[in-house]
Parts: sequence; structure tokens; C-alpha cells
Amino acid sequence: MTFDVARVRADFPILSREINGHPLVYLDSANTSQKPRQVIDAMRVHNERHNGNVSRSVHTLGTEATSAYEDARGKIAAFVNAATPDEIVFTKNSTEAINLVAHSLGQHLSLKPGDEIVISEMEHHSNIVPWQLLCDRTGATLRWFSVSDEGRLIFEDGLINSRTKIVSLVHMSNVLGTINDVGPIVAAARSVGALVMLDCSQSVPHLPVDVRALGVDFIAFTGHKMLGPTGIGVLWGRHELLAAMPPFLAGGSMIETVTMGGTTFAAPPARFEAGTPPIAEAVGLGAAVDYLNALGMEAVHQHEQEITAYALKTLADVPGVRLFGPSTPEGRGGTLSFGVDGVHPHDVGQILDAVGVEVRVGHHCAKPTCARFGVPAMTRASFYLYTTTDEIDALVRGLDQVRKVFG
Amino acid sequence: MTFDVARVRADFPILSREINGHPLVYLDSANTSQKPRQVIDAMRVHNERHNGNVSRSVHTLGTEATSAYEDARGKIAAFVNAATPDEIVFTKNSTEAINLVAHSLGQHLSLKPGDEIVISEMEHHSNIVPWQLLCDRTGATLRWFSVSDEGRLIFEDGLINSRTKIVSLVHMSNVLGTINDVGPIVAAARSVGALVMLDCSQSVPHLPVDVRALGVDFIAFTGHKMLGPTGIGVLWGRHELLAAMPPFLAGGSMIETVTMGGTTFAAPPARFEAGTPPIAEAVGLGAAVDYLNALGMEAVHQHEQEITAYALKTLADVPGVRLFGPSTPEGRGGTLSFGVDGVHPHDVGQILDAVGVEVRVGHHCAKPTCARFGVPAMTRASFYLYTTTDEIDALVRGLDQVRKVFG
Amino acid sequence: MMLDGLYQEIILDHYKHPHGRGLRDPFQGEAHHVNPTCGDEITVRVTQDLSDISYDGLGCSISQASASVLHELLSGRTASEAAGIHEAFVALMQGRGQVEPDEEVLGDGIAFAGVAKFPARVKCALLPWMAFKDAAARAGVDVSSSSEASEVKA
Amino acid sequence: MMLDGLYQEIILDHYKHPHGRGLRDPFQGEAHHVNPTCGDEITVRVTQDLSDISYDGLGCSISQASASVLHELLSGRTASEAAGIHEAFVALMQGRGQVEPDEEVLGDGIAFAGVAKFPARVKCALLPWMAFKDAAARAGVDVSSSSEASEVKA
Ligand SMILES: Cc1ncc(COP(=O)(O)O)c(C=O)c1O
Ligand SMILES: Cc1ncc(COP(=O)(O)O)c(C=O)c1O
Repeated sequence: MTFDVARVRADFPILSREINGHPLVYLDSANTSQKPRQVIDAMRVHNERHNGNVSRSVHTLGTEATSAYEDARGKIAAFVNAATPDEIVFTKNSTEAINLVAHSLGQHLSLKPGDEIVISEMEHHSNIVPWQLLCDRTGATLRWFSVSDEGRLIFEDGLINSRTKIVSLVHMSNVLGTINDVGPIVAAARSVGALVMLDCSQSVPHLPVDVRALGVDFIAFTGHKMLGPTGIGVLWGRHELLAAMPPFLAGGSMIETVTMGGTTFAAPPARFEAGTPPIAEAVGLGAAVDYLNALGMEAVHQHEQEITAYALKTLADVPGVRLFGPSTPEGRGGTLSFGVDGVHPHDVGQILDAVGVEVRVGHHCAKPTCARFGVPAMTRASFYLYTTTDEIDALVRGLDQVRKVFG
Repeated sequence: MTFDVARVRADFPILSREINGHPLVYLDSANTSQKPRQVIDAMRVHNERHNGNVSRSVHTLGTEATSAYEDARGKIAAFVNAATPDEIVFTKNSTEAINLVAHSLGQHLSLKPGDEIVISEMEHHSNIVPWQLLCDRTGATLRWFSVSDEGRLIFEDGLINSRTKIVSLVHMSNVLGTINDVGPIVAAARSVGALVMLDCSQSVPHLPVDVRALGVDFIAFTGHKMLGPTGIGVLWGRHELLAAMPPFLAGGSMIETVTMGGTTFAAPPARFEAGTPPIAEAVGLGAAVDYLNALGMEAVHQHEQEITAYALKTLADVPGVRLFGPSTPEGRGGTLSFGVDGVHPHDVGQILDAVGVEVRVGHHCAKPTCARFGVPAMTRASFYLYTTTDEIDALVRGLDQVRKVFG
Repeated sequence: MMLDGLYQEIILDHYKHPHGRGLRDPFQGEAHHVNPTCGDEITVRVTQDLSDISYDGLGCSISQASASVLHELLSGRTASEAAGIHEAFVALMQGRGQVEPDEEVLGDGIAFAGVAKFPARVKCALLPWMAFKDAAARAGVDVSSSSEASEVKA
Repeated sequence: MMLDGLYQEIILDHYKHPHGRGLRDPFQGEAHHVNPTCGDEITVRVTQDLSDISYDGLGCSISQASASVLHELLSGRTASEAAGIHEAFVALMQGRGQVEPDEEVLGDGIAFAGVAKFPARVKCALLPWMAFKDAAARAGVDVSSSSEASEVKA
């Protein structure tokens, strides 16, 4: 096998840590991923040797910092197959990227009562609340696809119709693991002239994503879930749309000229990057993309599919465990949410932590998804390129312990 | 003397670099500061040992990351003498902090035609354009204080009047070095019931700032100018105002409860921190504040006053140099902008860089300030706690070189 | 953090066999509180004389057991007795494991001493107590205490 | 980066003694360009037959000298000659110091070869050339060339 998980793990300093006397079993990568030495080092070297502000200086440090920042943009553009680096806008996280589109595109389209925005019942709050607020501001109506018992999007005919202006959908659910089939949605949106945004926060880190193959208009993703640092996210948008949209955040570096009486704006991406951007973070994210490319996103995805298949099979045999989301690895990623009969997720997570197994518990910033399955909270194990089958076994042993305490 | 600049310099790895065969003379701290080992290490250790997402997990890593993040908030609250840590909102930079207030406060106050917002002619674009756009959205009118030939704010009577709703002013100018006397402005604003925001991007890094002593309502500042990392900024706001304001960015972590039909919001600061925040960056900024506190902000300010006095005196003797801004150290900080007769700032900066002296050239994101002094661009040398008089001498030698090439 | 001290037998007992659970009439004050980070919810009802405190909610063992203990400790107390006990419980929870609980005052509540060492769980234990305070205020009963100031700053 | 190669004598000469500077009438196309990062500005005017190219602006030695050289090189050329020279100059500037300039085509423009090694200054050198292209387009003269695609991607 080409994918050597032991070698990968050796690159992640934190994986040698112990938690409560047990080796760390980190099963919370959908929340935030761990960072390899290569990313941590790239940021440290940048700060120790090349730190300067970008796009503003003719001096050597400023020029080096600007090159490093723009090189990162180029790497990320190539990673998602953008047409040009100018289609990549750096934000602070996915959430800002979605808010940017909700504000700027909402204004560009002059949304008004009667217009509709379509999302789904399996969205993260970051792809719900910005659209609710946009509807509040403009009088547009929010509609949504519902979710089947198996955790699949129900493609309801007519939901996307002539009133639809924007469709914004999660690519891979952070709760159910479901990978949505984007094709039919894009086709329906195109047929009525609606624009499509994909929340790729959970897909870009785990699968090959090609924005042109997807045929969408915008995608958002976030550095800290893809081996990169906190403090940086990405908006990709089709250049002609970005070029037509008004700015969102305003200030330094996004202007063409400023007088007290009025301001004209720079072309994208600068137009959408007001103020000093996350420079060292862009360098770190560039290093993360290098790391992922060196392994190959197909190989990463393949590894996670194997882990997921193993986990689905293993968890199915644990008494009292109820899985939410697709029960086979097809069309889903390595994020498994479940309930344990009679035990609250908080207590499940606490006991797992006591044996070194780190899972997330709660509503996962997706309350409507939890509500859909009639629970206020779930326990979630999520995997990445460093996850091993041994760690799945540790999870299962931890669940035995849960049953012992609450039995 | 208690302030040992050599010892300080030893903490900054980049200061041992050479530029074009000359020792680095970094005179661009108003653009972005360099970072001490202590800050770089704090971030590295966080990423290698304690990385987890915040406010979401019961597991050990998540709890450690949350404590680290909230500890940083507490440190920063104490640094500016906020009443409680809940008054500190982490943003991505100063610019976002100002945009947040322009959007949320603008909405909270229901600004309308006839209302006025007051700024000044010496603002950074980040404290101009957000207010211009707010005026565009609401029909309010933008007014501004002008600037004297000596680079001082002209306190025009009646500019703040019963129509004034918000006054937003730079505390220390990033071009002229002027430190504005806030007292009379606050008094005038209070007398008409207007709220006051201070852009402290250049003051918090360099002088003791006490939000309660200033008596203002909001301040903004930015991590990368105060020894901290890029990717993080701070909004401080009086708690009762933050508590009354609607959210700006929306998404994960800023909600109380979400249904598809509607959302209620968390209390501040969470209400204003949508999505995964800059966690490692907060840790770095906390370490920066520790570093500054260990030296003492009074001592830092005192050191910079000495350097500034020396620089003002020395530059006054350089033929063909025209200083913009106050010509004595009183009521100004260590940021000196100047012109060199007959030589464009780009060329000045380029030749200085060739001898290792890094200054900023251009409009410094303050075009109206440049316009006020009738020039499209200036050359700026700016100082910090690591600046030495030797470096000022190197600048002067560099200016001799400039005259040689363009003589 | 190891589990020692978190899941005391007393807590698990209250969780499995809650006392006084279920919303009852009549009542003079009601409050519904949510823990936004985890989604736990509780509704608390009080009569003006505190003769009955009833509750219902969804949550983990810590928050549910805490509600059961609250019911036991505060039902039938005077307002000032309730305020004192409330204050002692909040102080224990915010003490980061440094506060020695007084069994005279807190009864079964002393079992929560270990929870104070788990910052992520302190909110779970406090959820019913915060909802109770709001419900009491709405019923015209003031159980606020001097510990409140520290609570805001915590 | 050392200065070798940036401030060539030819560049300083053009800067101190600019050729053809000043806005003149008549003209058929005019364009005003700004470098947003540094605030440099230029206005370029062209006649439809390119018999005169006039300009005025504020800027550094590189952008001002570049305008002077542009005036020298392109005034009086045919549209297709101008397009060829334009393309060669843009290619030189975007070549990161790897492109060997052809003196036959670029004349004094070859002095800008060194500028290509200073990424922060390439925009200065290109400012007048980009403004010229827009002004020409407005005069109905097409001097766009195949190098444009690469320019967008740069
Ligand atoms: C006075 C002033 N305000 C605002 C800013 C904007 O800060 P940032 O770019 O970190 O948002 C700066 C620095 O660039 C500044 O000097
Ligand atoms: C599907 C999805 N969308 C959006 C987000 C928000 O990402 P961030 O918190 O980095 O803004 C997340 C992760 O929290 C997510 O899983």
C-alpha cells in the first residue's frame, strides 16, 4: 500500500501526547484537524525570517512576505482547480466566507420579497444563520431541502424554482457524513438562473474537490480543518461574479482611491480582503496544501474510506449504539455520529476522554440536523489521514467503559 | 536605565538577519511589528500540544484550548483595563473590529438621513471607508475634523452637534504620529449623546491605554502591530452597548438556539465571534501582552519617546528632508513621515532597502492625510521597543545615499 | 482529567432516580434556560413560597442530577435560606476544585465538588441553578447573593 | 535585492529629462490609471494614428522613465508595430529577470530589464503601458497582444 499511516502520524507532534495516562486517540478532526510539523515550521520560519506586511512595501521583507502570501493563494487556487489565483479570497474562516457572499451577493442581486434562498436541513449553523439574516434584511424567503431517515438530502421537485436566486448547500455534512450529490442541484439551479454556493468546509480537507467540475459559483472552506492554522479561511468565487459584487468589509488594501467624499474599490481578490490579512496563516495553509498534495487527495480519501468502512462495521456490533447518517461508506465521509442508549452524549464524551479518546459531543453547530433525528445532542467520531483502525478499536473499548459506568 | 534595548533585541530572531548584505534596520513597525521568540514559541507549543477547537468539546484538548483562548481574553481585558473579559471581542484585525461596529451599532441606532457620523482627515482608510459605506446604507452624513499644518486635529466647534450619533477617531495617527487629545472630543460627544469609537491600532502597541480612563465606548486594535501574530484583532466595547447590539457575522458559536425558522443569539462576546476563532493567534497575542507587561508599557513608551526625540533632531539636519506631523516629541508617537526633495518615496525606500533600512513608502492607507499635505505619497520611519539610535543613524546614512543616486 | 470525583455514586443515583422531576401547577415563576454550547435545556417552576420547585429538561447526568439535588435542597426553604444555599453551590462550582464544601449547607450537593475540576462541566451543574434563580425572580423571590458579581466576571 | 540593474543611467536620464511629457490636444483616447498600493497615477492620451502619445502623472523614477520611454518607442508607430513592442515590454517585465531583451525592438526599454527582478517595482514600470493600452482602445486602436492572457494570470 502506498499510504503509510505510521509515517504520516510521525509528522504530527501532538499524536505522541498522552491524555489521562492513555495515548491520545484524536477522533475530532471534523471539529478541527491536527497540524503536521511542516505547517507549524513554515509559520515559525515565516515569523522568524520573513515577517513584513503585504502589498504595501517596496522593502525586502515586505516583498518576501507578499510573495509568500501570493504563492499561498496560487497553491490554493490550484488545489481546487480555480481558473486563476484571483478567484481565491482569504477570509478568517468558512463562516466569514459565507457571510461575505450573503452580504455582497445579496446586495448585488438586490434581493427582495418574493425571492427565495434554498438551503437544507443538514446545514451547519454557519450556512443557516447568514441566510436567515439576509432574508430579514431583504424580505426574501428561506426554504430548505429536508433529510431522509438514512441521512440523505431529499431532492424535492419544485423547491428550486423561478423565485430561487441562491442555493447554498453543504457538500459534506459535518454531522451525518453525507456527501451530497451536487449535479442535480446545480442543474436545477442553472435551469432557473439561480447561483450555487457549496459549503466545502468538510469536503476540501478530505476529498479531491474541483470547482470547475462541480460547476458551482462559490465555495467556502477553512484552514484549521485541513491541517492548516486557525485564523484563515477561503472563499472561491467565479471571477466575473466576484468582479460584479460590491465589497463587504471595508478598509485598507481593498481600495483603488479614497477621498473624504468617496471611495472606489480594487479588483478582486483585494476588494474583499480589507485590512492586514492572515499572512503567516496563509503561509501555513499553503504548506498544508503542499502536504496534502504530496500524499495525494485520492489516497487520503481512499484511506479514510477504509477507516470509515471499518468503523461502520465495528460500531454496528456495539450494543446500544444508534448510528445517524448513511450506514455504508458509499457517498459519505469519515464522520460518524451516534447515540448510546440511555446515556447522554456529554457523559459518553467524558468517559471516552478519561481513556484518551477525543470525540465531540453536543449539537455540532447543527441543531436542525439533531432536531431532524429527534435528539438534542449526538456523539461524533471523525477521522482524517492519521486515523488508524487501532483507534477505532480504542473507541469501541471506551464505549464498553461507558456502559459499565452507566449500566 | 531599566530599559535594556540590547536584551529586548535578543528576543527577536529576525533582527539578526541581513538585508542585501547589511544588518536589518527595521523601521516599519507601524506597518507590522516583529515578533519575539516568546510569541512564536507560545503558538508553536499550542499547536504541537494543545490544539483543539474551543467552546465546543468536553475533551481534554478542547478544554485546554478553550482555557488558553479565554485566558488570552482575560489578559487583553486587563491590558486595556476593561471592566470584564466579556467586553473583549476577538476579530481578525482592527479593520474587522471597525466594520463590526459600523454594521451592528449602525443597525442598533437605526441611523437615518439627518444623522451624522464624525471622523477626521487623519484617519486610516479602515476608519473611513466603513463609515462611508454605513452612510451609503442609511443616508446618514459623514463629517470630519481637519488637520493643521503641524499635523494636529483642529477641534472645530459645532462639528459635534445634536445630529451626531457616532464619533470615530484615530488615537494615534499612523502617518503623522499625532496622538489625539481625546478628552475634549469625548466631552463634546457626551454632551450631545453621541457614542465614541477610538481606532487604537497605533496606540495600544506603544502606550498605556486605559479604556475607562479614556471614557470612550469602543476601541479597536490589531495583534500584528503589538508583537502578536497576524490574523487577530480586538474590539473592546462597553458591555451594555455590546449587549444591546445585533450580531454582525453569523454562524457557529454565536447562537443561543437555531431552528430552520429562526435563531436567537448568545450574549457578547460570543455573539460577535462567529465560526472558529483565531485560537492559536489569541494564544500568541496573550504572550505578546505578557511580554509587553513584563517590560511595562510606561517603559516602552519612554524608550520610544527618546528614540523619537533623537530622530526628530537628527532628521531636521538632513538637507532636503521635509517632515510631516508634529516636530517635537510632545503629544506624538514614534512614527515619522517625511519627503525628500525631488525624489519620489518609492525611490527613497528602494535605496534605503539596498542598505538594509526598511521603511514604508506610499500613501500608508491614508490618502486623505497625504492629500491634506499636498503629496501623493510619503516615506515613513516608525519605531518600536527594539529600535536604537544606531538605527536612526543608519537611516540618515541611507538618506545620504539617496541624494547621491538622485543628486 | 481522570474521572475520579466526577461521577460520584450520589450523582449517578440522582440521575437514575431524579427527585421531584416533572412540571407541576400551580407556580408563580418559570424560566427556561439553554446551554448554547451543548444544547442542554431545562425548565424550572417555583411557587412564591418555594413550597414546590418543579422542573423538566434534557441533559447529561451532571445537569439532571444537579436539578434533582436542587429540588431536594431548596424546596420548602425561606428565600434567605435558599439564597445562602444557592450562593454556596455556585461558589463550590466556580472554585476550580479549591473550595471545601460544607455538608451542613449543601447536603447531597457536596458530591458535585469534583465537577468543579472539569471546566467544561461546570456549566452543566449550574444550568438548573441559574434557571431557578430566574424563575424565583419572576415569582418575586429574590435569591440573588453576593456571589453574583464574581459570577459575571468568571 | 541590491540596486545593480535597477537604477540604470538610462532610466535616471529619462526620469530627469522626460521625453514628450505633458498632455496635448488633439487626442482620440485618454486613460487614467492608478496604482492602488502606492498611489502613483498617470494619464495617457493617444491620437488614433498614434502620431502623438502624451502623458502626465505623479510617480517614482521607474514609472516616469517608463512613460518617457513609451512615448519614444510607440509614437508614430503603426498599431501592429506598437502591439509588438508593447508585448515585448510586458513580457520583459513579467519575466522575473529571465527574459533577454531585444534592443532592436525595445531600444532604451532594455534598461528596464533589471526592474523585472524587483516584484514590487514591476507595477511601476507597467503603469504607463497599461494606461496606454486602455487609451489606445478608446481611440479605436487595438494593441492587445497574446501576452495579455498571461498577464491576467500573473
Ligand atoms: C491607524 C490604523 N488604523 C487601522 C489600521 C488597520 O489595521 P489592520 O490592517 O490590522 O486591520 C492600521 C494599520 O494598518 C492603522 O495604522
Ligand atoms: C459544514 C461546516 N460548515 C461550516 C463550518 C464553519 O467553519 P469555521 O468554524 O472554520 O468557520 C464548519 C465547521 O465548524 C462545518 O463543519
